[in-house]
Amino acid sequence: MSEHTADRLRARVAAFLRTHDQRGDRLGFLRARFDAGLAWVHHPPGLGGIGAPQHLQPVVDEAFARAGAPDNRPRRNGIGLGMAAPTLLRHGTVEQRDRWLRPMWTGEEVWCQLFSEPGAGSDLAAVATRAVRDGDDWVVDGQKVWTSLAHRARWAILLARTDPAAPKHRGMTYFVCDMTAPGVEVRPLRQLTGEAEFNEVFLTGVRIPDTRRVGAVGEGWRVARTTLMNERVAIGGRALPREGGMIGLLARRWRERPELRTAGLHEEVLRSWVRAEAARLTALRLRQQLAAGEPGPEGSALKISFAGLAQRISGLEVELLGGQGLRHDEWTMHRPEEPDLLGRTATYRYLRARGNSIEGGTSEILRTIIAERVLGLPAEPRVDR
Amino acid sequence: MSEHTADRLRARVAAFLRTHDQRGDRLGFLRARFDAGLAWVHHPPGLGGIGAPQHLQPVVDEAFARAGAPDNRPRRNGIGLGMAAPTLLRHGTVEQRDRWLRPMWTGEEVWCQLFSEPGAGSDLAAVATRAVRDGDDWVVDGQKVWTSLAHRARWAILLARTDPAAPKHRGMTYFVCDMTAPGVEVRPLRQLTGEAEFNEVFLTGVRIPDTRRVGAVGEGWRVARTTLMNERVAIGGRALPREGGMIGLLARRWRERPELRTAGLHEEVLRSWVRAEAARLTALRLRQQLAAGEPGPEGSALKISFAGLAQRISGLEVELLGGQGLRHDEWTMHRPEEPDLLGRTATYRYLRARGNSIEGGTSEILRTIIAERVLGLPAEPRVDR
Amino acid sequence: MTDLLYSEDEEALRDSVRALLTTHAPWQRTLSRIEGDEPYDAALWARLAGLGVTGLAVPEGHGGAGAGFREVAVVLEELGRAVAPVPYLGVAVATRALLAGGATDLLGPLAAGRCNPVLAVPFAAGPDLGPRPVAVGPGPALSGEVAGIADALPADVLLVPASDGLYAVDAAGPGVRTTPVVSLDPTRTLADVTLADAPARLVAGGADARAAVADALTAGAVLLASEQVGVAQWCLDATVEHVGARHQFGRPVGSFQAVKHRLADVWVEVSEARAVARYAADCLATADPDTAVAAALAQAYCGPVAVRAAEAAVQLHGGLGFTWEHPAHLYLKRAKSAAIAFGTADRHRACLARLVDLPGPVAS
Amino acid sequence: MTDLLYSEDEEALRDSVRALLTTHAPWQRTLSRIEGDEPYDAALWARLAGLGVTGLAVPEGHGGAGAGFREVAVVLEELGRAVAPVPYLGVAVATRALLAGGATDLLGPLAAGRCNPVLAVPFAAGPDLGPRPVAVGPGPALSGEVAGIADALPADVLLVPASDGLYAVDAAGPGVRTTPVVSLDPTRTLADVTLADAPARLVAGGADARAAVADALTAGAVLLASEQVGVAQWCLDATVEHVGARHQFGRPVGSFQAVKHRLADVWVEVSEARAVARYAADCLATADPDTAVAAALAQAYCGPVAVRAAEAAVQLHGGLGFTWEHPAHLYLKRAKSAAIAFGTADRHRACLARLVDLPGPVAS
Repeated sequence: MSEHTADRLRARVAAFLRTHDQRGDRLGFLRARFDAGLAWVHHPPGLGGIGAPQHLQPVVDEAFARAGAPDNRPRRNGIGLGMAAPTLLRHGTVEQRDRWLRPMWTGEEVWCQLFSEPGAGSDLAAVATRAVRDGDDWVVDGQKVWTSLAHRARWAILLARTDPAAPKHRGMTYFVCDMTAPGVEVRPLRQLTGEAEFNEVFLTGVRIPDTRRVGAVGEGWRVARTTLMNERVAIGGRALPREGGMIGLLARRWRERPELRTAGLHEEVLRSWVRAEAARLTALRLRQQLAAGEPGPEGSALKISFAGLAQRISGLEVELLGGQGLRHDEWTMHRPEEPDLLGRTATYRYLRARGNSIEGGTSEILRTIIAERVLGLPAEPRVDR
Repeated sequence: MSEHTADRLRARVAAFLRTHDQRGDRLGFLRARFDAGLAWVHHPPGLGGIGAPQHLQPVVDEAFARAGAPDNRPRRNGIGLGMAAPTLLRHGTVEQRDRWLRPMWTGEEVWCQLFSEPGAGSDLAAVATRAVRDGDDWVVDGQKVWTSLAHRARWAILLARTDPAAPKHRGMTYFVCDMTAPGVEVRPLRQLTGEAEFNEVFLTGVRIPDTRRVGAVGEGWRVARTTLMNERVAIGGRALPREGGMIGLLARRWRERPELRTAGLHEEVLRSWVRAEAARLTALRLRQQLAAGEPGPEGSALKISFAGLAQRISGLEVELLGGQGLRHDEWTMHRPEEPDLLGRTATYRYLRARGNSIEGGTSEILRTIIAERVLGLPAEPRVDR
Repeated sequence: MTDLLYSEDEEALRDSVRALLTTHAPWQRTLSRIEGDEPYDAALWARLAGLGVTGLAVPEGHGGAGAGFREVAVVLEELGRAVAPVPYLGVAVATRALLAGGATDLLGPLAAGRCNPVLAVPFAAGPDLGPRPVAVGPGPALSGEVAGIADALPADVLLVPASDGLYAVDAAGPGVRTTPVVSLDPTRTLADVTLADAPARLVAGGADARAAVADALTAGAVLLASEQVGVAQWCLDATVEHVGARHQFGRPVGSFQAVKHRLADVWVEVSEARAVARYAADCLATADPDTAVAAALAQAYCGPVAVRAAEAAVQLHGGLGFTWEHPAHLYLKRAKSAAIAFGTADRHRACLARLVDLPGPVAS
Repeated sequence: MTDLLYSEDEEALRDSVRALLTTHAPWQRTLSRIEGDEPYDAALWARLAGLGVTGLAVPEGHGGAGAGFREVAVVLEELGRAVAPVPYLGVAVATRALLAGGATDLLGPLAAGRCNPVLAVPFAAGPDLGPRPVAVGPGPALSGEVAGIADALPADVLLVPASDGLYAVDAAGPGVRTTPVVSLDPTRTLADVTLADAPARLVAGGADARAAVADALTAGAVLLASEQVGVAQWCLDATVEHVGARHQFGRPVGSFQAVKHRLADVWVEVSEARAVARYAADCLATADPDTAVAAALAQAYCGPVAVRAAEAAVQLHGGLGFTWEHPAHLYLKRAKSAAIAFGTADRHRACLARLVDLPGPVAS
């Protein structure tokens, strides 16, 4: 890997930009960038990359951004880019990777995730959605929940039970589901903020060709773990400057509204600042550790910290505001592209942040994961194998 | 019970004092008080009481104290008075109660408790000390630990396994052990403060007559629960005035040493004060609830709160003292009658308070008790029945 | 000695209020009301008044039940437990202001449920952060604004602290504009009130008025604590029930130790909050000299307890607790708002610092 | 970009220090030393000096290894992990004072392990609570008292901040009385020093001296954080091992969820403390302009983390952790003392308030 350096990558971007007009056709530009291996630089050639170290990706992104080139709007397709892509890269067939990675990266096709179920919650291995083999197809029936982007998605990664007789973790298989297929019904799921980021998805006799199975039959749990590891890293691992994120909002409010300050809240603000900065440095350190390696369970720790911080800081901001903290902006139902954490009121942040310790693995589950996988503590006696 | 009122009890005390000289023979006075039913007023006549409601006990104690009468030095025999007495009252035979309660109350005979074992910790049902029937006696072999007062005690309440084949909770029996019997060896157990309040007790072929068995063979766990309930109430249930206990020391220090104050510690002091006062009012409310009733698991809650408060407040005091908080008084081994929580340094309090959440049921065990017995949450799957 | 328990009469009162709320204030009804035009439930309020709860703290000579604020606190526990959208807290605080100000003529109609007065101060106003008085005159008329008043929407009389006294203003009268506020707690929608030469009647003057307002704010801090206990108790009960029934990993969620211990901690805190709230209510009812301390303690302790209980409820209901269609969020919003009402916990701690002589660092 | 990882050289250094400590500083030996006359371990100290650790931060031109304070911090992690009774922290802080004061003649002997200087300031002195300077004169001699100095017992040179500069005093010389203090942390026994016309040599004068002392105290705050990480890491490792092996209720104690989650929380905090401590060490080593912030952050964060880790270790060892014959208490005492050393967390938060512009309430 030593042939790849930041300087050489910058030179590649410069060369690309000399032959491709960043002010021209947006989609054409993005497709060309993918084909030039400057999309996911750590991917192999032909799949958007050139086999460079993953930690050099920001160098490339920044070079394009500095040139004013359009990006692939990564936040509109977070599940695809952050979770489906690494899973397909690792477990997909050649055909699958060729078919899906390019339009995923360019944003032409949005992805969603059909894992959680109403009866299963954090116990993902308790998936009850059934997939039954029928010739070259699988026929899927069941209900999924907490699906963000389902109403915009073209494809979904899906976990379904293919062998009800096998032990819980063994009887599942991983598929890619066409969200436009007959039998797929998407209904908004309204959350305590009043809006609906998420959906319930009802699957009724949905046919999925066996060619869209990812990994072997019965290996769904193992494949899903790649997805989930990347989910936690994606959530916790963004690099932020000091006072990036919610702590910055709180600090600005504190500086700009001296009349709201009290001695008690001062102490709380300082403690939150210290914790936020510690978490930020930890994320930075993790990025340095991960630069060349695999995602590990350390991401779980960051997710716990960031969830706790978001809850603490937003709750503190509401209290700091006093009378203004009793006022909300709106309870009307609508469908945001993503939670507007920095743009709406402190009350919105406070309420939305309650979800941070539930979605993508509850903080309780994550603590158990740390205790067992990092610390090597024994599992609890299990009654459901 | 309505014939007993505070006024009538005060009159009884006054009458007793007219015929008994409180400045005369201390032991004779105490024995007479017991025989007059003014020792434990809720006990039946002949056993130190007159069948009055338990919540009137403080009325009697205060009346004697006001008169300058000697008391039975209750803190020197806490296990006897607080735990052995209610257990014997409820589960003992007539002969046992007659033999033991009077000299226990007068302080002539100190009691200790042989429950905990080195291999069992908080899992009291895992007792490995064996008692084997031999004619009219039981022969006991085993090791006990964390025994306070064993080096001063005449008698011990003892939990031993009499049926190794029975399920854990079923195979135990409750005895009273003569601490002067052959085969009883007491060794001091030094704790992190440097001193030794506690002991290890080695039992080697100790013979206990069957007449000293309390409750039926195999019923030891049920009998021990009475003991343990009373332990928790005894620890958590003392009535304190505002700023009684450690918070008072901290508050006084805060008032007397303005140069040590910081804004951050101020907030901590206020939070501790609030929590201490809340716990105090809760204890007061529990006393009002218990006045006529049985001890319940609510005492567990108070023990958790008081342990947490003692740890938090003493830790805060050490920090408040700054440079002085780095200095200790002594690490030498000695054997205190009881922990000198209010007389020694803040560092001593801080260290000793670590034991509050371990001794007499860890805070973890107590939380489980609350969850299961008060809230009715299901037990964990058990593997050791 | 202070009685921290519930009397038999209080338990009977609780039972009747709870029975009424169970039938007439199910959470589904409260939830559906949020997006309508009438956030307060007038029919429910009339039924409650029919039970006589509005007159509990009104002396018998003024047409009330001559019970007291201990009983009012019991009613508030139940109203908190149901997050019921009725203006009882506001009416109770107004009752106290009228009693303290010596203005007794409104008490009869109030006790009979025919008058809903409200003290027109911001809900966030506390003992250290009083309301800004509005301007008086010319003549017996008021002009000014008061933002974020609780229980003002269904009120018919506004008790307005003005520069020279406490005035009564007809809420439906000329010069009064009442605007609903999109509120963090949609079960207790706040309102902004603008007065423009609104005709007003002096209720208490000068120092009496200031004392009446201060006393009413203290009463608010005390009474709110009981409501917070009710909120927290519902959160605990509902969560215990949920985790006992819901299975994951082949076991009831409530058999997992982390869940059990968190709920045990909530139980401990709710038990303590109950003792604190009862103490404060008893002090208020008996004019105990410790009332100011008790009130500050109540809001320093009970407010955060209710918030933690509600946060635990949302968390331990998992995804379900995060949905609009489950009532947990109503309690979360109620608890978080209540933690600001009548002053935040940190402001009450600062009051305690003065009251119990624990002053801050010496300025250097 | 700041490097928050350990370099290969740093890992090699750690390995050699750990190997030495494993052999020569088992906790039983440290524990038995507490009640003896020599709380510091001179033999161990000589072995450590033999590894070259005393010269790590000394430039090559002055006989040192020319490495830096990142490496010093790694050594301190290991010393914390072993609660080793050696004066390395004191010598490192003195090194910094000598470097900052431009007084280089002691550095050679120091790097060679032939001189143990110590900055004679109270261990609790921090950036906002500097030492009180002692009196100078007549002549080049000092008089006064400094209480609670760490690592002074084995020191041969005292670097004393006086009213007009920083002086070097022969610890064994005339007019110097050093009295051991019964210390909360008996693995780092403090000492009180009394100077009575003690002959002294000026090391740095005036503003240079003040800057050198301030810089050394900042370095102390930074370096102590790495020691705290080591303490916390031992507490975590030992507890994980204990609860994995110990059985209760028929299961390993470490299979209980409450135990697992508490240890997971400790692990998260230790991971964060490590990032914070590495950041501070890197800032110190590279003279980063953010060093003051990094130092305050390090003590605001790492001190409490080590205390919580040690408290968890005692608790989760159950009765065993409460005994004298188990090492957990050594770590508890070290952690609690270290949380006061170089200023408590709340004082460092107050520093941060100034440094990052988060001022307190406006005085009213």
